[in-house]
Amino acid sequence: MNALELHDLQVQGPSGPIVTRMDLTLQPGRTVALVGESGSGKSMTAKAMTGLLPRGVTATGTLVLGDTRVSLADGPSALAPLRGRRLALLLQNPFTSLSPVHRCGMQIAAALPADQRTDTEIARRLDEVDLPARVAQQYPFELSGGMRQRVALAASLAADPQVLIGDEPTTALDVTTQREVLDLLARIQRERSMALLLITHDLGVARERADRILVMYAGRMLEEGPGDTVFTTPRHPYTAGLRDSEPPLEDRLERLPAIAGSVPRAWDVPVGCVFAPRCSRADDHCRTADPVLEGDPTRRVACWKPLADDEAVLVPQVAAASPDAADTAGALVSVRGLTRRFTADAPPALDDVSIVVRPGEAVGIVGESGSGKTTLARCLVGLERADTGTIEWARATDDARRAQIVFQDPTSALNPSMTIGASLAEALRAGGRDRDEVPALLQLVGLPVEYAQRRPSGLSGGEQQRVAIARAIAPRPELLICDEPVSSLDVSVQAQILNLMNDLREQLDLTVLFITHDLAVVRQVVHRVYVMHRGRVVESGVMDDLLRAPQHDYTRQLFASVPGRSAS
Amino acid sequence: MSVLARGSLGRYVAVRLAATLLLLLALSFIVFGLLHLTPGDPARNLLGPKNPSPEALEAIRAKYHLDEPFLRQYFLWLGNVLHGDFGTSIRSDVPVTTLLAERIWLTFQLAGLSFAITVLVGVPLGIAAAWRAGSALDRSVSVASIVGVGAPSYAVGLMLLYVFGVWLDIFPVYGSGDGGLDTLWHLVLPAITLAFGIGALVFKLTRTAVLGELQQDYVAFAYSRGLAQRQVRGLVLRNALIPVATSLGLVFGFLFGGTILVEVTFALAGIGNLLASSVTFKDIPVVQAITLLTALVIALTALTVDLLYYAVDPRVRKRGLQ
Amino acid sequence: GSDSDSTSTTGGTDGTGGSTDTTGGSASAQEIDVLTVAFPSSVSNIYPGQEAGNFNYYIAALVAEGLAAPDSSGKLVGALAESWEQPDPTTYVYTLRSGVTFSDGSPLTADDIVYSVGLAKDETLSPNTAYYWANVEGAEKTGESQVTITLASPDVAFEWGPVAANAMWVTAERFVTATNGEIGTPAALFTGTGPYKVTSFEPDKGVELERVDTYWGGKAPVKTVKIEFIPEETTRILAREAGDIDMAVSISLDQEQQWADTEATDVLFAPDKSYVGIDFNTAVAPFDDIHVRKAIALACDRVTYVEKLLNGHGEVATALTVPEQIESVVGDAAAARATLAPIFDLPYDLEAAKAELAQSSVPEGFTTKVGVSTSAPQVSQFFQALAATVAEMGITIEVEEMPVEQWYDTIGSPDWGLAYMWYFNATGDPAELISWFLAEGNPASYANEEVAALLQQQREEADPAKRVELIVEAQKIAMADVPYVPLWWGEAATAINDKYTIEDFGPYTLLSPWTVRILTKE
Amino acid sequence: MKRIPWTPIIAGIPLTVVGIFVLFSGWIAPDATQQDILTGVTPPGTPGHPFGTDQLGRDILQLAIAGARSAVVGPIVIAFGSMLIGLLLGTLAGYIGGGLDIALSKYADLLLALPTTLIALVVAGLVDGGYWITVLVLTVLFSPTDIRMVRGAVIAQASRPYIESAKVLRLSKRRIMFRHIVPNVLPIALTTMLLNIAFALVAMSALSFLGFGVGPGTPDWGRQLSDGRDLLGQNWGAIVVPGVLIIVTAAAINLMGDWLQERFDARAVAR
Ligand SMILES: Nc1ncnc2c1ncn2[C@@H]1O[C@H](COP(=O)(O)OP(=O)(O)OP(=O)(O)O)[C@@H](O)[C@H]1O
Ligand SMILES: Nc1ncnc2c1ncn2[C@@H]1O[C@H](COP(=O)(O)OP(=O)(O)OP(=O)(O)O)[C@@H](O)[C@H]1O
Ligand SMILES: [Mg+2]
Ligand SMILES: [Mg+2]
Repeated sequence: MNALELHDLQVQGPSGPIVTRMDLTLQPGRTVALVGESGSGKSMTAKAMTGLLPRGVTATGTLVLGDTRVSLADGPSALAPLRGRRLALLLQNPFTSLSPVHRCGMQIAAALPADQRTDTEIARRLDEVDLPARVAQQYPFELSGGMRQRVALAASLAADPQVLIGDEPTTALDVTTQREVLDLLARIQRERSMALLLITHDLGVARERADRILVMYAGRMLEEGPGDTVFTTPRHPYTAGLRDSEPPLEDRLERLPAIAGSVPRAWDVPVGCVFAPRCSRADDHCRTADPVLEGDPTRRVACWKPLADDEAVLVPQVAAASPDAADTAGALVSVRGLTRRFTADAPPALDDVSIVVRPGEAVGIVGESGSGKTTLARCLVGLERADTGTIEWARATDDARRAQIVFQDPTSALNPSMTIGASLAEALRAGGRDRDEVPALLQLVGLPVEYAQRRPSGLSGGEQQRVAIARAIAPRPELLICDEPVSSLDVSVQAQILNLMNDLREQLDLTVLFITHDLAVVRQVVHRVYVMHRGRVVESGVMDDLLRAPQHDYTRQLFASVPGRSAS
Repeated sequence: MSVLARGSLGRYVAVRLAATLLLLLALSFIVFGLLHLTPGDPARNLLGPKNPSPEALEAIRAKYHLDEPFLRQYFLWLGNVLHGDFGTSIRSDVPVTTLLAERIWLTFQLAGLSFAITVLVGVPLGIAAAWRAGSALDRSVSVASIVGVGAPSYAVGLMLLYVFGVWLDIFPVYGSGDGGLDTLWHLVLPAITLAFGIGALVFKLTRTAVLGELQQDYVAFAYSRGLAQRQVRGLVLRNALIPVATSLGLVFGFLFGGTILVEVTFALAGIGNLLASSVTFKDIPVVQAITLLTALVIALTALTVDLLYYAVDPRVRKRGLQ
Repeated sequence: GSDSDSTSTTGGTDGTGGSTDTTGGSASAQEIDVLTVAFPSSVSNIYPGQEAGNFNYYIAALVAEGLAAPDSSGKLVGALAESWEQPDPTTYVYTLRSGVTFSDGSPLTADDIVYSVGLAKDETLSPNTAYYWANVEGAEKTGESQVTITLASPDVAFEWGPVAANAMWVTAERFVTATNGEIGTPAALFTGTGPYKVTSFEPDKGVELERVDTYWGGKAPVKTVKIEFIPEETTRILAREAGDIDMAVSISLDQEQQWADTEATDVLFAPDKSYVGIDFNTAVAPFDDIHVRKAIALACDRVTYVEKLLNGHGEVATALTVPEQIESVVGDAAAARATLAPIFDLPYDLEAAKAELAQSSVPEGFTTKVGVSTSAPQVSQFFQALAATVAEMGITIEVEEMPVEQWYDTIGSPDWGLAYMWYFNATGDPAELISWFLAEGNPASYANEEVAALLQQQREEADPAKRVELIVEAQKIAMADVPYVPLWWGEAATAINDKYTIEDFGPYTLLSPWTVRILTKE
Repeated sequence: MKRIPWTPIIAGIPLTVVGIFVLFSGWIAPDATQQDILTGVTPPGTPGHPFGTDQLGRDILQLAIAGARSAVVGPIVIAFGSMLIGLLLGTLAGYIGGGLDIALSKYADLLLALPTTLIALVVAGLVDGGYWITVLVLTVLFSPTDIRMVRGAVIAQASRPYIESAKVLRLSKRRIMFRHIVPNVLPIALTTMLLNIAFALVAMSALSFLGFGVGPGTPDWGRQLSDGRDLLGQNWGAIVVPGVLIIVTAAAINLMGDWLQERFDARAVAR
C-alpha cells in the first residue's frame, strides 16, 4: 500500500499555471527524487501537497495519504490535520525557515508531543542531526547555514511524520554534512519506514539516494524511472542534458555540455513539447503537439522522439590539464594570520588564516559548513573586520573594481524595490562602465533580456542567483569572490555558470576566489585550493595533486563524501 | 566585571539617564525662554480687567522675582529646583509641588488606563485581523479604525458622554470621582476617548507587522511541521512584537502629553487642564514643572522601549544596546 | 423644560432687566439636602482678594461678609455692621451687629474688622482689592463694637469698599496665622461669618460647603452646597441632562436654547451689571481723529447685535454706568434707563458713518486689528459683523482671537488702537467704571479738565441724587468725544432644576448669600 | 480577468470631492464669508441654506466648502514635510549611527517632550498666530514619530545582503541610503504619512478648539466645528457638516493609505 499518492496536480499562479498534470506515488521506506531546474515547479508541488501555497496560488488534484483522501481544491484547511504526523515539509532556505528570535531548542520542542518537551529529548533530537546540545540555547542567526538546516531537519522530524518532503534539504550543506544528513535521513527512513520525497537539483544525490526519479521541467513531468537507470540510459533528451551538465570529480572537462537557453516561465511555455525550443532533436511535430507521459509504470517518458539506449551514452571531452598555473608574479591579494572571533565561548570563525591569490588565478576554498569560509570572504571585501592579521592588495584604491562578491543566499541578495535592470546598471556604473551593457550582462548569465524590467520577488532562486552574479561581474572586478554561488542552483544552470566562470576568466582575465563545498564544482573552475576546517587552513595545493594524494585526513573524508559515488 | 562595564546594560541605562537629565535642563531653559517671549504679564493677569494700581503690580512682581533680569530669574528658579523647591504658583499662591501632586496622579491614571485600553484592544484586534486578513472581522475593524483615526477627540468624547453618560446612564458625565476605584470608574469614558484615535493607529501597526511576519518562511515551515495555530501564533507574535513594542512606547508618551482636550471635555483636574490655563496665564513655575514632568515621563518610556527591545530581540541583545 | 415655560422664551429687549422671570406658582424655603452647582470655569483661589475673576466672588459670598451688603435693588444695607454714619467726608463709623459668630463658633470682634481692613489693603495678600483701599488711611477700634475708618481724601464711593460683593471679606487674624499666611488656597481655605463654611476645595474640580447653623441671618435651606467646575458647556448641559447637577451659573447665551430644552430645567435671566463696549486709544492714529471714532460708532448696529448675538439677553448700552447702579437712587428701572439714555446716542446710520469718514484724516479708509478674548465669543462675532459692515467704507478690521490674559494687554496698549472692554461691575456705585475709564490713566488715554473736575466733585457729593447728575453730566461731556462706544449691558443666565427657584433673582443675587434664596416649588 | 479595485474608488470619491472644493471653492461657494446678521442662525432646510446658517448668517455649507482649503492643505503639508524630515534624519540616524544617531534621537526626544499647546501658544503669541506658522510648528512636532519609525526600519534593512553587496560595490553612503534603503522603508514612511495627514487634520481642528487655530472669519473646518458647538441647539448643521467632513476626509485618506500599503511589499513594511 502506498504512503502517498498524488493525482493530477494542477497549480495555478496569479499569472498562469505553474504545475500541470503532475502525479506521483510514494511507498513507505522508499525515496522518490524530484529533479528539475529552478522554476520548474518543484517547490510549488511540495507546497501544494502540504497546503502551504502562497497567497494567490491555488491547487487542484487529489492527495491520498494512506487511508485518507484529500481533494486539494478544498484548500489548505483540509490538509492541516495531516501535517506533522502524517507528512512534513523541509524547506529550501535554511536562512529564513527558522524564527530569528526563538532559541533553536524551543523551535524543535514546539513540534514534539507535549510530554516529550524536555531538555534531554531536545538534546537527543539535536544529537540525531549531529549538533551539540548547546545549539538548543543558541539563536539561528548565530549558526552557519548548515547548522541551521540541521536544526530545521530535527524540527521537521520532531513529530515523526510518515512522509517527509525535503525541498532541497541539503542544498546549503557542504558534502560531508550532506552525506551525514542524507545518511541520517536514510536511517530515519528505515527506522520509521518513512516515505521520502527528495526535491533536489543534485543529480548525484538523486542517483545515489532515490529508488525512483521524477524529472520535472517547466511545471511538467518529463520522465520517470528507477533511480539507477534514469541517468545511465535517459529516454528524454532533457534528462540526458541534465546528466551531461553534471560536473565530474575525476577529470576537468574542456567545457561542460550545458543545455542551451533558459527555462521558460511555467505559464508562457510554448505549444507542443515544452522542451522543444531547447531540444536539439525537436522537429515540427514536437513544436506543435504536446506529448503525454506514457510507457510502462516503471519507466514513463513524455517525448515524441525518445532516445535509444545507444544514443543515451555520455562521451565527455576531457581537458588536457587543469588551467595553467598563473604567472607566479606578485600576489593580487595576500592574507596573513587572519583571526576573527565572534563570541568568547564559541571557537573562532577564523583562526590564523593565511592565503594568497595571484592575478589570473582561480583559487578555491573548500570546507565544511561553519569552517569560516564566508567570514574570510566578508573580511576580504571589508564587510567584516578581522581581530588580528593583515590583508594586502595589489590594487591600491579600494573601489568596486578591487573585489566583488556573490553571496550564498540569493533571495535576500537583491534590492527588492529595484528592477533587475536598475541593480545591474548601478553595478556597471560603480565599475565605470556603461548601463546599456545590461542586456548583454543578462544574456551572459543566461537570463532573458526582458528580466531587466522585473523585480527580484518574481524570480525563482536560481534566476535570482544569476542576477547576483551578473551584478558582481558588472564592474569587472580584479577579484571575484563567489561564496557558494551554485549551491542553490540546478545542474544545467550550474554547468552554464561554471562555463561562464571559465569564459569570464578568459575574456576578462578575471581572478576568482571560489568558495564551495562541492569538490566536483571547484574541480571545474580552480587551479589551487585551500581546505578549511574549523576556521583554520588545514591543507592547500594544486587541485590535481590534492585529488591524487590528499594529505590531511579531513581532506580525505571530504573527497570520500562526494555524492554520486557510493561511499564504498 | 562591574555593572557599569562597557557595553553592559547597567552602563547603558546610566548613560541614558544622564542624557535625560541634560535633556530636561535644556528643555527647562527653552521653555523658560519661550514663556518670557510670550506677551502678557502674570502680575497683570492676577488683577484681571481692572484698573491696575502700580503698587499692587510692583508688590506681586517683587514677590515672584518677576522684576529680576531674565537669566537671574532662570538661575533663581534652577537653584530652588535643585533644592527640591519648584516654587509657588503665581496664580493660586500654592506651592507647585502640592498643586501638581494629585493632578499628576490623575493624569497618570488617565493615560495609564487609556494606554491599557489601547493595548488591550488595539493589539489583539490587530492580531486577529491580520490572522484572518480579508475576513468580516478584519474589514469591519479596519473600517472602524479608519474612522477612529479621523474622529476629533472632543467630538468622540461628547458623543460617548451622550450615549453612555446620559442615554444609558452607565458612566458619570464629568469629574474625577473621589479616589480609588471610583476615580477609575470616572476615567473610563475619558480614557476611551483618548484611546480612540491612537488605538486605531496601534491596531493598524500591529496588523501590518503580523501580516508581514505571516509571509515569512518560518511560518510555512512551522505549519508544515504540524504546529498548532497557538504555537505558530507564539512564533509570529514574538517576531511581530518588536516593531509594535516601539510604537507602544511612543503611544504612552503621546497619551500622557495629550490629555488636555479630554481633561477639558470631562472636567478632570489633571495636569493637561492645568497646563493649558497656566501657559496662558504665564504661571511660569507651574508650566516649568509640568513641562519637565512630561518630558521626564516621555524620556523614561523611551528608555523602557529600548530595554523592551533588548528583552525581546536576541539580535539586539547580542549586538548590545549602543 | 416645557414650551409653556416662560423662561425659555428668548428675545425681547424690553430693557426691564432685574425683574426675574421665573415660572409661576408658589414656592417656599424647604430643607434641601444637597445642591450641586456647576461653574463654567475653575477658580484657583477662593479668596477673591488673591485672584481676579467672578466665580470666587460667588463662593466667597457664601462664606464671608463685609460690613455692608447690597439689597436686591442694589441699595447698601447693614451686614456685619448694624449701621454706620459719616461724621465728616473722610470718616466712617461702623457699629457692629451683636451676636455674630465665625463658622467655628467664636464671636466676631472689632479687632477682627480692623484686621480684615488691613488684609484687604495688603498688596501681596490681597493684590486684587488693595487698589480699592489705596485712599484709606486706616481703621481703628473706637468702641467695643465700633470701628472707625478714615480716608485720605473724600470719596463717597468708599461706602462700597467694605462690601463682600466688592473689596472686603471679614475674617480673623488667627485663621490666617494658623495657615501661616495662606488664604483661600486648598490647604488654607477661608473662614468667615457667612452662612456656610468650606469643607473642601480642589482647583479644577470643585468646592464643598457645609451649612453653619449658628449663622446670624438664620438657617439657610440648603444643607450642603457642592460646586463643580465644568469648563465644557456641552458637558455641563449633559450633566444637567443626567441630573448630576441642579444648577449652572453664567450659562452660555449661545446654548441657552439647549439649556431651556433640557429635561426639568428652568433658565433665569438677570442683568449682571456688565458693560461691553469699544475702547479707542485716542492717542493712536487714526483713532486720534474723532471722525474716525464717530464713523465706527455709527456703523455699529447695536440693536441688531443685542437681538442676534445675545439672543436678546442684554440691552443696548447708552452709558458706562449700568442702570442697576442708579436704580435705587432714581427710583425704578425705567427711570434709570431714561436717565442714562441721553449720554451716548448714536443710532446705526451707515450713510452718516461714511460722511464722518470722508471728513476724517483717512477718508479712503484704513486697516486695523483688534484682539478678542477667546472667552468672549459674542464680542468676536460683533467685531466680525462690524468688520463686514465697515469693509465697504474701506476700513479693514482684522479680528485676532487670543487667550483672555493676552487680551488684558490690549487694554489701553498703544499697539491696539481699537480694543474693547467687558467689565463686570462689582458694586452698585454709579461711578465704579468711570472712575477708571474717565480718570487719569484710562485705556482711551482720554483727558478733559471739565470731566476731571466733575469726577472730583462727584467723589465729594454726599447727596446721591446730585451725585448721579454729576456722573451723568461727566459722561455726557466725555462721550461726545466718543472715546468709547458702549455696546451692551449684559445679562447673566442661570439654569436651575425646575424643582427649585431663586427668590427675586437679580443682579446682586449671586454676590450675596444666594443659597439662602433657593426655594422649593410646591 | 482583473478585479475592480473597489477600495481606491470608494476612498477616491470623497477625496476628489474635497479636492474640487479645495481648487474651485471660489466658484462653488462664492459667498462663503457673506454675512447676513439680520438672518442670524437658521436651522437646516432654510430656503437657500440647506444646512442653515451661523450666528453671523453665513451659509454653513458654503463656509464648509470654502473651509476645505485651510483644513486640508495644511495637514498635507505637515504630513509630507514631517515625512521628508523623518526620511532624511531617520535614515541618517539609522544608517550612519554613532554620535549622529544619538544626537538625532535626542533631538527627537526633545521635540516629543515639548507640550504641543505650549509651543502652539508661544508661537501664536510671538508671530500673531498665523496659519502657516501653526503648520510649520506641527510639521516639526510631527517629525519625531517619522524619524523613529524610519530609523527602526532602516536599522532592520541595513544588515541585509543586498545592502552588503551595495557596500562592496563601494557605493557612496548617500547612494546606499537614498537609493537602496529609503525605497525599502518608503512603505512604512508613507503609511505613517497618510496616517499623519489624518492626525494633522484632527490636530489642527483641536488647536482651533483650544483657540489657536485660524483667525475668526477664515473658513476652516476645525474653526467651524468648534464655533458650531455653541449652535447645537439652534442649528445642528453647524457642527455636523464640518464634523462629518473631517471624519470622512480623514477616513478616506486612511483607506487610500491602506490600499497603497497593500500594493507595496507587505514584507518590507513589517521588517
Ligand atoms: N509566490 C509566488 N507567486 C506566484 N508565482 C510564484 C511564486 N513563487 C514562485 N512562483 C513561480 O512558480 C514557478 C515555480 O516555482 P518553484 O519555487 O516551485 O520552482 P522550483 O522548482 O522550486 O525552483 P528552485 O529549484 O529554484 O526552488 C516559478 O516560475 C516561479 O516564478
Ligand atoms: N554574526 C555572527 N555572530 C556569531 N557567530 C557567527 C556570526 N557569523 C558567523 N559566526 C560563526 O562563525 C563560524 C563560521 O561561520 P561562516 O559562515 O564563516 O562558516 P561557513 O564556512 O561560511 O559556513 P557555510 O559553509 O555554512 O556558509 C560559525 O561557527 C558561525 O557560528
Ligand atoms: Mg524550490
Ligand atoms: Mg558560508
